[in-house]
Amino acid sequence: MIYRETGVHHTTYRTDMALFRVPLARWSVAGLLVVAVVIPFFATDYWFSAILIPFLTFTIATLGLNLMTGYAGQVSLGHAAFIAVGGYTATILLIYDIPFLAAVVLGGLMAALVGLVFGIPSARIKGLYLAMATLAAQFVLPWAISRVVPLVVPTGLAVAGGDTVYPPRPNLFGLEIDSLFERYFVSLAILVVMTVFAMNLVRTRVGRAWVAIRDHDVAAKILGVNITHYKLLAFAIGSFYAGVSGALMVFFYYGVAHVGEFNLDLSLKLLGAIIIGGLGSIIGSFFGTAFIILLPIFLNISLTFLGNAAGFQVSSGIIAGIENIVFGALVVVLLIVEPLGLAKFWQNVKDYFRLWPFSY
Amino acid sequence: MTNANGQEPLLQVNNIEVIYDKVVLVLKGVSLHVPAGGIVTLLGANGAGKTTTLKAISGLLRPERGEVTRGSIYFQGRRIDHEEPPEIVRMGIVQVLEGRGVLEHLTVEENLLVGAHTRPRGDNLQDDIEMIYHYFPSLAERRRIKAGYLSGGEQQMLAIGRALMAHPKVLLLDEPSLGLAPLLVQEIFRIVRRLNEEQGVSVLLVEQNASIALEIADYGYVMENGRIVLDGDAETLKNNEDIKEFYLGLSAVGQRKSYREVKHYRRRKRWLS
Amino acid sequence: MRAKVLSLVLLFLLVAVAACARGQAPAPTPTQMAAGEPAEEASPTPKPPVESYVIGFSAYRTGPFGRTGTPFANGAVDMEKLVNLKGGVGGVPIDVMDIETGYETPRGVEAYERAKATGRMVAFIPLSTGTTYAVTPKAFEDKVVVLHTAYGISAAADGETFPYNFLAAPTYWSGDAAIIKWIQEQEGGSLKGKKIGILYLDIDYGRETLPLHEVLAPKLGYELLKYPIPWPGLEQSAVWTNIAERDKPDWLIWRLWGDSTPTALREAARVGYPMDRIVGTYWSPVAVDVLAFNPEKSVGVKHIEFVTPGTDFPVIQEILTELYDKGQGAGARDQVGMELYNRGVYNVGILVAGMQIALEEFGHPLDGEKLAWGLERVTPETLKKYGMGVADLAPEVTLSDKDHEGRGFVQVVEWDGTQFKPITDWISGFREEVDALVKQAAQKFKEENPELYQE
Amino acid sequence: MDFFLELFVNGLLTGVLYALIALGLVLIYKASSVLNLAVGEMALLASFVVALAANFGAPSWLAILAGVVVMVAFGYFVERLAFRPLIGQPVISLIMATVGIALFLRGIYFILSNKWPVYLVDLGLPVDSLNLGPVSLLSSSVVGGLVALLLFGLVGYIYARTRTGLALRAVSDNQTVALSLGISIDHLWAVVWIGAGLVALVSGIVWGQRIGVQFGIAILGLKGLPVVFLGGLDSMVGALLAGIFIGVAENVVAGYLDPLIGGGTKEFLPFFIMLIALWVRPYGFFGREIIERV
Repeated sequence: MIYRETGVHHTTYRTDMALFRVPLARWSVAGLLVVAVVIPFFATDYWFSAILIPFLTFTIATLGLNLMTGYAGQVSLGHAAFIAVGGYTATILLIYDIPFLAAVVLGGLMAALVGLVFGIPSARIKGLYLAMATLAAQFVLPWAISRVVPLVVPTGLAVAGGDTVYPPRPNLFGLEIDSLFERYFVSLAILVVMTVFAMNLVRTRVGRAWVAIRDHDVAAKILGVNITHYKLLAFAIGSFYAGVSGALMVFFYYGVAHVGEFNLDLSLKLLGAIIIGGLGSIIGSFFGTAFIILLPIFLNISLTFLGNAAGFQVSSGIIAGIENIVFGALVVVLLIVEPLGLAKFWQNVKDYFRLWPFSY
Repeated sequence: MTNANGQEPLLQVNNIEVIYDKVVLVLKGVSLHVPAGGIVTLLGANGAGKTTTLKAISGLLRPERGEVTRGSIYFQGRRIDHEEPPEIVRMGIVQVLEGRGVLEHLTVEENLLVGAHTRPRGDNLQDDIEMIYHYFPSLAERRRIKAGYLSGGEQQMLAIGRALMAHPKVLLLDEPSLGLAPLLVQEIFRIVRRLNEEQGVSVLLVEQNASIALEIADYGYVMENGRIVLDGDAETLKNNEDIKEFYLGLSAVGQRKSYREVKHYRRRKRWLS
Repeated sequence: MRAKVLSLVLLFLLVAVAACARGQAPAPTPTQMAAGEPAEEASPTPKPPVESYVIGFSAYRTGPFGRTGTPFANGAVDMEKLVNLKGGVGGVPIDVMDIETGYETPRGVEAYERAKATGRMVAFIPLSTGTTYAVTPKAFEDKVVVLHTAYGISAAADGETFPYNFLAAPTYWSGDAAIIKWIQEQEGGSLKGKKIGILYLDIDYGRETLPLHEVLAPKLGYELLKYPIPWPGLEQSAVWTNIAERDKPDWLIWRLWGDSTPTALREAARVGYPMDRIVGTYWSPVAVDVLAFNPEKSVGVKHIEFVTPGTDFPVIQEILTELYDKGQGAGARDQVGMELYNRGVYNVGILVAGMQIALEEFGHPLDGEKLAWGLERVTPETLKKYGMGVADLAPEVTLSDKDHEGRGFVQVVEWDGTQFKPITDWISGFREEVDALVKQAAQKFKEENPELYQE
Repeated sequence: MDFFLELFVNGLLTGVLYALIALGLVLIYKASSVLNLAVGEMALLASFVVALAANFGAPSWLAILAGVVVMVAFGYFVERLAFRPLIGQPVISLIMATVGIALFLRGIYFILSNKWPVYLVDLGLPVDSLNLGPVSLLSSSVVGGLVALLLFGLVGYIYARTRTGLALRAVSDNQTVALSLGISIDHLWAVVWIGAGLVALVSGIVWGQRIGVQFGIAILGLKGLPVVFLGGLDSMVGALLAGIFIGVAENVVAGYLDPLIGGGTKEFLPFFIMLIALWVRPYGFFGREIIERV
């Protein structure tokens, strides 16, 4: 009814390999894009700066982590550090008058390079132990950044070895990206490109090799997959996404590069996002980001709202406590109900409608 | 339900259906009986559902997201298909897992002690351990050695011995012959027979190696594709043409058939479906 | 079961989204709160011309610094209530929207936007350096006062470069300069040959005053010893062994914060470093830190203050009688009067003073621009008149359009076993060097953000 | 030499306390292969409860008893409500669940501490520094270290000598086999969670004496990570030795190097050590190697 696969027959390889194999899927994606394009015309400043732009920029990072962890099975606890590398690189390049897009891409590449270095242990270590190796990135990189940045940046807010840097306003082919509206669209465009790339990537030889490594690396090796090569590639690509998202966060969201933002908490949150959203699922990255980044804000607002409606003057600390409790409990409940994440839940909904009204 | 002797069987499985993951239907109505003091064998090819049947009895399905959705299992007249494994073991059903599930990092003796976990505190376990060393003398020499370092046959012996520590009434043996040399298989089956006779333990034996299983068993069931397709006394089964053909590897005239032909033929001829 | 739970979760999400969409800013309550209270009669106009003036506040009672954030937040909220009980600002209640952020900058930005969405935000209290950095450019555009008392961007002391950022309290540089000045006095006027160690968290905040000391040390002849401590600084015994066994500095200046401070106190006690030779910056060691170590063992430890701690002030007494005695206090009673608490009171008080001054000139409705104008006219006299009692807490603040710091006066307070007590008058020092740093940093900000100054 | 000795001994004491945090991680990991990321929050809750009880005037023994009651209840309910329903799920989901529990505990701590701010676990232990020859130590650290060692001994004894310990070892060896022998995994998980709760209680009290009752205790949970990975996730001996090793190494190296390179050594030295160690021994020094077959 709503999502029907039956009746769609693929008579050529081209249609069979298409990104969206069912016309309806194509239409619904197109519909989502239309929504994404229309929303900003109605959004307030609040929605832009507190909901939409963070969502877009964080989702890019989540996508990268999901490629790395969800598809290739390389758990990383240092993603925020790679984000920081990308953000700082792009900011510094922008200060040196490198064009905006080039700065973003180079920021991504720099992060990829650093990610590659920290991915080297993956040749020998895996699983939880590898996660710990990447945790080292989370401690070493900010330390390095706070020492390198003051040497490179001609200006710097704090006089003393300040690692806090305001980027110049980026401009795209001569047009200044200034208003929230413009920031939103540039972020959206980049997110769409990155998403399409990710969707295609996981369907190629690389994606299949990753899944093989994730599911059983010894078996993958026996099948002739060069596992070291593909693991490193996973680190590079995942960190590239992190770097790009870092650049966008600095330019469009925070408006400032401040190393304190890219802490372990962020890394854990992103990991949480892909687990909650669904490991090895592109759409799961979107759901997960929404859950981890936006839900606490929603919770906070609605709890305050409910508290006020009920006539209590509740201190924000109590609300924050309840927010933590509810959020933590939601995470556990969600894992119990649907361990494969929100993407799986989404799948179930789709399956339900696909077969509707015949449930078996 | 009673068997031919008019006696209530020790263990009875009535028409059970097992579904994994809420999707995969593995057993489609399996019934079997194990009489007190008997050895019953369950034969069948890979994937026929033999192991699942055992796990349905011992309650080990749950961790694998399997579930008995229909039918019932009775042990000594008590329904057990929704009991937890510890309770089932306490009642006297112990499964010896396929592939010598020894606890590799524990010593032989510790393995045996763990086997007695369900017995009340304060039981004298030393006599039992000695009894097991008596049946499996090669274990006695290696009592302080980590089980992971034992040979395959010794591991299988340890697994069986460990199961005995729980004082079971029924032993569920899952392919004890797997991966062992023929001589060792012979020895293990001899011991199983002895245990059955001397200790009065009933045995439900899952095997692919039908000839040896039917040697020691009193009664046999043949499974295919999640169903029991044939059952009968061991003697009857041994003489059944189809069994001879498919499980004992003998042609109708008692000659060995080429393996290729057997497979070919099997694929064409099934009892059901 | 699964379906049920999921639908419940979804339902909850829907409610949450609906609440966001409808309210964004959840209905502020000061008007409800003030209802039935004497506030109504006290206000000159029966119906306020504006619903309320919103002060956005990124509070953190949770997160890694929740322990230090709590008294501050409670102080601010209590002061809000007190101000509203007394009729608000010219009859208009103020609404301190304390939004919990757990010291996370994204949440801080969200809090800013949430407060801004009310359309009535005149000022924002970020209470975090990261948030200050992130909202400062926004505030330029939105014309909203950002008040960061003794943290955030020190360069904002230059009011011409930062029209909407106000410290209304000394910068870190002023603080350390005053400490050096005070130590110099203790040493009989000369620091020649003395060793002064700086124990600092190895982050921007900790490092910020190093350049000042690089300038002062050669000038005054003291030897500067640096003891960086990596965040979060819960284990410091190596540093302290160095201090005690090798360097033996004559004085220690602390630039720690949060959980690292009790640890430092403990290690100081272990190696036997004299407590009375420790002078901390504004944020360490504060009372909650000392209590988390040992009140008796910490006697003599000092830090500098821009508000006076204690409860012996009319405004604090009023809070105790009007709120806490009636069970309406925001926090624990024994935290009232702690320096962090009084700072929260001061933050709201100085904004109210600015608003009242602006009100005299412009009348209702006020906005951020007018508030900034009002704040620039805060002097000891005007603060006394309009500050609802906070002038007692910080008597020496003089702001102007050039100076958003207020001359940088601090006082040294000492732990006497039960509380921090001032042991000096309001002091400052080495203004020339400090001003040079402010100029330099402000200049850099200007160069980095040319677009904020185009017009 | 005195300088070195002081660094060494203090590092040793700190190391034992790191090992204590690691012990909580190892307990859970051995029984369920789950990395318990809530270990710091559990210690935080425990220390808060004890401090709060003491604050309300309860004598030390009663305060500790309150902590025991709360932590036992916590362990029981966490197993019952969160982990039992998750049996059979991928390990990463279980780890994520511990993050959820950590957030939950934080929420509780925040609410309670907002209402009743407490600062210190005060059990009347001396806070004086103790001078052993040239070395100055904190007496509370010494007591804490001894308690920690005692706890290690106790847990080690339980594992090696008791019936439950044997069952726990069986479960950590092979869960399915253990289940087939009638060992109740649910029951054992409850036991380890309660055990981990009690270990958290001890580390909460010890650390709460050392750094005060504050959120930092939760952050300390992270300090346990390099320790367990260095020692091997499933080895208690490894946890103890690795804890001591990291404590001593970071203190001694920081003592000598920090003045030269300007700090930060402590920040990543443990991780650096861990990285090298993982390269040499991918399963930690005492960890059980997993033999993989296709």
